[in-house]
Amino acid sequence: MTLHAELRVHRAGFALELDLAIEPGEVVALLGPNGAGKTTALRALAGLLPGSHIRTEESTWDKLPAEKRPIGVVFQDYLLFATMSALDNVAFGLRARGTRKAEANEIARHWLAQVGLAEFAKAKPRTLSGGQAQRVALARALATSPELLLLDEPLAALDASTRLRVRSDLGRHLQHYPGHTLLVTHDPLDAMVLADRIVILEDGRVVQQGTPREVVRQPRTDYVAHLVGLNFYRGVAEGTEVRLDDGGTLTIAEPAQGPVHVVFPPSAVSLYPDKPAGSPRNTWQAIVSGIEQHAHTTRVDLAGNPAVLADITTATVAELRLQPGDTLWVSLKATEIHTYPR
Amino acid sequence: MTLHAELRVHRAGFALELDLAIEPGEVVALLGPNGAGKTTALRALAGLLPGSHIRTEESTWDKLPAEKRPIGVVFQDYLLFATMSALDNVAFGLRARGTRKAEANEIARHWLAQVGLAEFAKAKPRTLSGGQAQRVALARALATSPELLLLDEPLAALDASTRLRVRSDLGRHLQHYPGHTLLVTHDPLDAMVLADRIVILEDGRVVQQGTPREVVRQPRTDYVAHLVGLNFYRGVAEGTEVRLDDGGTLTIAEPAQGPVHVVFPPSAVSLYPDKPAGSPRNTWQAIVSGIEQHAHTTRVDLAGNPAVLADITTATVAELRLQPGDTLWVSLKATEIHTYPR
Amino acid sequence: GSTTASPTTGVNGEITVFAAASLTESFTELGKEFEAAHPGTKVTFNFAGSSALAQQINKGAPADVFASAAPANMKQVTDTGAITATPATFAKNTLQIAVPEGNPGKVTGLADFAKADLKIALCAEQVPCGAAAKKVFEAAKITAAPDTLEQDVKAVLTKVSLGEVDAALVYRTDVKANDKVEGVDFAEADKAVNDYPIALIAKAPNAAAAQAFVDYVLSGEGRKVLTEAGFAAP
Amino acid sequence: MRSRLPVVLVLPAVIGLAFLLVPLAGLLVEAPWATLPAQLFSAEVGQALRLSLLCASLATIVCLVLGVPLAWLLARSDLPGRGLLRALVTVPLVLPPVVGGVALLLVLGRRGLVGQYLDQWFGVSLPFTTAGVVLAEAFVAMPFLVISVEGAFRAADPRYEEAAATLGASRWLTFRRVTLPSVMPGVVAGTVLCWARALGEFGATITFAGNFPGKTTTMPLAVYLALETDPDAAIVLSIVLLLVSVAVLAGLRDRWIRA
Amino acid sequence: MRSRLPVVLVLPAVIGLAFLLVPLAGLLVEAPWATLPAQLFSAEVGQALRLSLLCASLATIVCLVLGVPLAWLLARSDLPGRGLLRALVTVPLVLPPVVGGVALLLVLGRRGLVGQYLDQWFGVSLPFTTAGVVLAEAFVAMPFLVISVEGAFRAADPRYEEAAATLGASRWLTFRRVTLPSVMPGVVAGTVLCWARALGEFGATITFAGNFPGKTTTMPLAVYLALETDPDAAIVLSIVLLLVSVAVLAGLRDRWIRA
Ligand SMILES: Nc1ncnc2c1ncn2[C@@H]1O[C@H](COP(=O)(O)OP(=O)(O)OP(=O)(O)O)[C@@H](O)[C@H]1O
Ligand SMILES: Nc1ncnc2c1ncn2[C@@H]1O[C@H](COP(=O)(O)OP(=O)(O)OP(=O)(O)O)[C@@H](O)[C@H]1O
Ligand SMILES: [Mg+2]
Ligand SMILES: [Mg+2]
Repeated sequence: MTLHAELRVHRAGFALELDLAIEPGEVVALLGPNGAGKTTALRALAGLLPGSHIRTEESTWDKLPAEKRPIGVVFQDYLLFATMSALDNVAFGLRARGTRKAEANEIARHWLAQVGLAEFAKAKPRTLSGGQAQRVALARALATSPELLLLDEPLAALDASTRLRVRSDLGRHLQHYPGHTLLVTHDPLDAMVLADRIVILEDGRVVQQGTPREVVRQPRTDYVAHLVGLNFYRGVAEGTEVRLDDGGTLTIAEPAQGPVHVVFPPSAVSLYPDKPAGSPRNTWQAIVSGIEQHAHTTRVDLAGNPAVLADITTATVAELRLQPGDTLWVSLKATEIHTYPR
Repeated sequence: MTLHAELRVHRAGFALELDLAIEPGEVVALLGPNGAGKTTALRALAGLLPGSHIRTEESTWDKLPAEKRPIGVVFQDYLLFATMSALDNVAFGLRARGTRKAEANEIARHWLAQVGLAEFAKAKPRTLSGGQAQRVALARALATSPELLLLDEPLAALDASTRLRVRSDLGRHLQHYPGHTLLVTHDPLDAMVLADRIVILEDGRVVQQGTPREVVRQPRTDYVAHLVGLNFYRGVAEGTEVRLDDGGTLTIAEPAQGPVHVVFPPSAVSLYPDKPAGSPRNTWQAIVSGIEQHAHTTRVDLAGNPAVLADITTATVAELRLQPGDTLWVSLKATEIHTYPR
Repeated sequence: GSTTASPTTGVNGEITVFAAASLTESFTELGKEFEAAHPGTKVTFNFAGSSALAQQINKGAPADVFASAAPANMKQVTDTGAITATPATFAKNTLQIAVPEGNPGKVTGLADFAKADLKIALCAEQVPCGAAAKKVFEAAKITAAPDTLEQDVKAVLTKVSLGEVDAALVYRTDVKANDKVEGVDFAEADKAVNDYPIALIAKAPNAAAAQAFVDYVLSGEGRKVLTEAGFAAP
Repeated sequence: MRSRLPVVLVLPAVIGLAFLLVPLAGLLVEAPWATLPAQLFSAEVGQALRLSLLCASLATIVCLVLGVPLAWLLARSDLPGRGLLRALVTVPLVLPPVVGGVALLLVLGRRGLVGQYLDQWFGVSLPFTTAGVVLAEAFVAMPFLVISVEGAFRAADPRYEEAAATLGASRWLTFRRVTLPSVMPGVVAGTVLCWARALGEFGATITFAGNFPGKTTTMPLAVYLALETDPDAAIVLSIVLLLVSVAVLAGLRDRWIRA
Repeated sequence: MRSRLPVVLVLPAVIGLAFLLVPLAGLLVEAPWATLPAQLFSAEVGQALRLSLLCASLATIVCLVLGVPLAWLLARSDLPGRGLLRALVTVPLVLPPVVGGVALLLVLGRRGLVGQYLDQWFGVSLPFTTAGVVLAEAFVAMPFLVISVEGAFRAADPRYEEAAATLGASRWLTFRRVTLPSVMPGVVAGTVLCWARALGEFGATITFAGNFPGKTTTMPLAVYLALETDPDAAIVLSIVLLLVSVAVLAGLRDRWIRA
């Protein structure tokens, strides 16, 4: 019962061409920058835009209007019905599908409790905070146990601790969930935690797909590299030397040939005030262009040949007295560098 | 010209009591779980809710209606004017304050470019994607160079790479920005990168405040500990022994006395299939209750005495063949544990 | 001709009389007397403008009797065959000058209607009182300078009674019925006499009783009531 | 906490209010109050008033049942020629009511296009009955309802309807539970317009339904007749009608709106 | 991609449409078409038609200028007694138009409460003038505008106004640039109602402004007078009025709405 979807939407200045196959039980995450067409794809799947050909082994959905499709959708801006209470919002889908009132309310109450809003059953959407509203929308979509679950950034408005909890709750539910799930998100962590497969969309086209691990290890575009937090370059390898397209050369441990992608984590980079003498064969000078304090590390943005991001400990920052404009030596072990063919 | 605010808002079942002082040029981040009252506080500051006493050394704002206050607000759900183009939205505040049309458009165009939407100047909000809309809202609030800038989750809807860019752009702007800034956010990273001081709000009250570093190092509530990703306990110390309130005992390196908070990072935790023999004096048995794959590490949730979160490398996961339900030995160096008085 | 009303056998049941609005008072009175004279009958009136009544009858309204304020409206009904009987004139009305209480415009005769500084209201030519006014002016060789040509007498009277106009030409009966206006007689009034015709509807549901009502209106008793309201005898 | 109301808005608003209310005040001042109680408690006035309220309310119900779906169709469907349809729906507004009554007679009269069959087949005759009053009032008042409700439907965000569709709601359920509640203020406004217009309806009623006391004589018809015989009484009758409608509207509207 | 329209909505909508349109069709069928061209091109009809369009449009402008702020005040401000005010505003709807005309005369007539001073001080007299027609039409039509626009204001999300306030916009600017554009569909609906009602206005016009060809004889007055002598001609005149208004509405409305 694989679900095959061919989505074709054309708008002035924008075209979406996306082919998707989702296995039953599989969670596919659709990642992409703002305006890539993620919401558009989701609307086409939901039957809210023409231009989708969808079939499972049993049926095709092409002729089905939205309300006949076995789907559940969490919209990016919630779209809770303002005139109904939270409970009625959640029960709505069940009532629409013919469940009796008492039973629908029962199920709805269960789902509200699942998202931690049991005591808000009677609240009107207007009196809910942003995150509370988002959670009601999530409960509303899940309540009908749809065959295809479409989530447009379901966790975006949740606070960090609720997010952690809702994410793992959602993960647990999706694991036992027999249907197909498409998750639109900006957050690579959400995708990593929740999805079996990641599809990266840029400007309406798929630029990369694979398991979270593959995508994390072998990004194919700047956007993906950014997303997973890796230093990313294109270059041409000749044995253990890689000449980078944007300038600079790197020595690698495992020999390669021809056009390659080159990646390494910012944490593999070390910074020194003077030229280091040790083993790393990759050392070059760079100028600090930005410093950002993260929870447990400090990220330093360096302009050089090549430009590079480095994660260093706060102790090191203090020791080096880092300031934008400082010139430093960058050092990188060849064994930390990963290459793969373009 | 410190800005002093006393906010008092009472609603059925909810009361906000928040005193804030923001220095010129300072960025204060207001963090808190959903429904804590962050948006409410922001609305009171903006003059959209009664109950705020605000004074600077020069003036008090108590009698000023919203449109007379020198503020800029980015709302949680954008609230872009649907009938105006993106450019007109951004120029609106300038026009309202009397700037001539050509000049207002000029400045608006500059701000649209700043958020990377120069080519969307003529677009109507309905045709923008969620993240694009958010960025227009940001530009709209910044365009009037307000004295007090209020941001309600300005980065929530941005994709990871845009977020990085807009965050550092925003950071740069806020650095040179002479006014006071209040940033409401869920994302500890945003707060850490952008804010000089963090105020944690729970259920309408301040539960903790301090510089990002202080808050990260010495969380005072479960919510904050969660937020910054630390293992967090309450206990009573006697010398190098801490008896935890929820069960279990830990050995610490620096002796302490009396009620303390105890924290350590998940990365300080090591896991072994058998009882380890080495130096760490804290070892105990625990059962795996959850496993989450993150970008570069795996987070393991362990039930035991005490319960603990551990970050381990993917290699270790493979080696241990971890499954929920497995029993493992947890080990923790006493030097990694940080305590401070309650 | 005039008949004496006498209880006729077989006259009972309900009859519906379509009568001009200006007959409201007098016909309501007549209806009560008729019911008293013919026990077992009930008269229902439909008072509206004569032209509206003519339309209704032509469209098949369940009427027994039509009493019009002008021969023209009666003709609209006889033309379509809805009335086949020859209409009988049961009353006449003549014009009178109406002025507001106290006569602020100091109007004394028809000649004042040519003064430009006086506000003058007349009926429009399309309605009977307007047609009559035209005849009167032609007879008096006066070119009136009206400020407004109203669609019915009532509208004219409203303006007179509120003092919006200084003088108007209306029916004698209307002046009599309205205690906020005063009447001024003029010589040429009998140059334009308006007839009120009455007739039995061809398909009258209750023709016997209807004929009895028509007869009653034309009888001496009927005339008495009409004369009290200011109508002249035909 | 908001600033003072801007004079550029308040001034025309106050002038507008005065323009609507001062003439009413004029009526009140000039009315022969002494005769009011006698009129108020006279049997005919009571009858006419009851009939007016009944017919206007029934006509409003007819308009709601037929007009709200019509408004929805005009606002939401993609029928061809919607622009023309919409204009046609407003036409009964422009039609002088008496001509509207004539048109109704042409169609529903005993010899009318449709009416003759109603008469032959079912023995139903609408003109000159209370049902006829309701029809005439509904015909004249319905465009008001349709147009204001259509405006409200058009202003409502269609994405909520999409959300309902993805939850499996048919168009009808969506209409009933999502769209209609969200346009309630517009429906209330339209209903008020419709009811008030029906209550004041005169021309079409007297033409189509005649003027039979107790059956078709509503207050405006009574006012018309009173103008013939006693203009002061007509003013008093109008004031009675006004007071009753103000009481009903002031009483009901805020309740509806709150609900 | 949406499902078929639900019969439970389409059926009443179609019945409603038929109810409004079949009588008009009846008029068209019965009209003496042969006389139409003669009527259409007669000087008096042309004059009356021009006057009607002019007065209805001017009255609509008056209503917009005064009524939109009034609607905003009723919807947004927190005046005490708003409920009563709102009910009072609907009253001119209920008033039989002829009585409305009398009320206007009582206030603005030569001896009216206000009118006597207008006359004494400025030498302005409104009855029997084209300005009087405009006033009478505005008085009758304004409630339609006010009520539908108020419904639209009430349905608009007030948070956008808050957003505008935080950007430094005064209430007036907010009204002009944010609120008003967002309720445009409601304003258009109200304007259409108002214009159509003004175009068809008869009772108040003839009572307040009288009937003088070229000065105050609008089409409905011409229709009434024609009804007295020649009902067929009256129907033709009505049809002319209808066609013109349909043309104007069909032409304008979609343009406004798209804009
Ligand atoms: N109704 C519309 N009319 C015209 N263009 C539109 C419309 N909605 C979206 N677009 C355009 O289509 C493109 C894709 O938009 P979409 O909303 O699918 O992006 P997205 O990937 O969901 O972005 P985000 O992450 O910011 O939500 C964008 O360029 C957007 O401007
Ligand atoms: N208009 C309202 N009427 C009544 N209660 C409200 C209203 N708006 C918010 N609340 C309640 O006030 C509390 C605080 O809400 P607020 O919107 O300030 O939370 P928040 O901290 O911004 O949450 P989030 O992070 O989810 O946006 C919540 O309990 C909420 O349910
Ligand atoms: Mg999107
Ligand atoms: Mg909030």
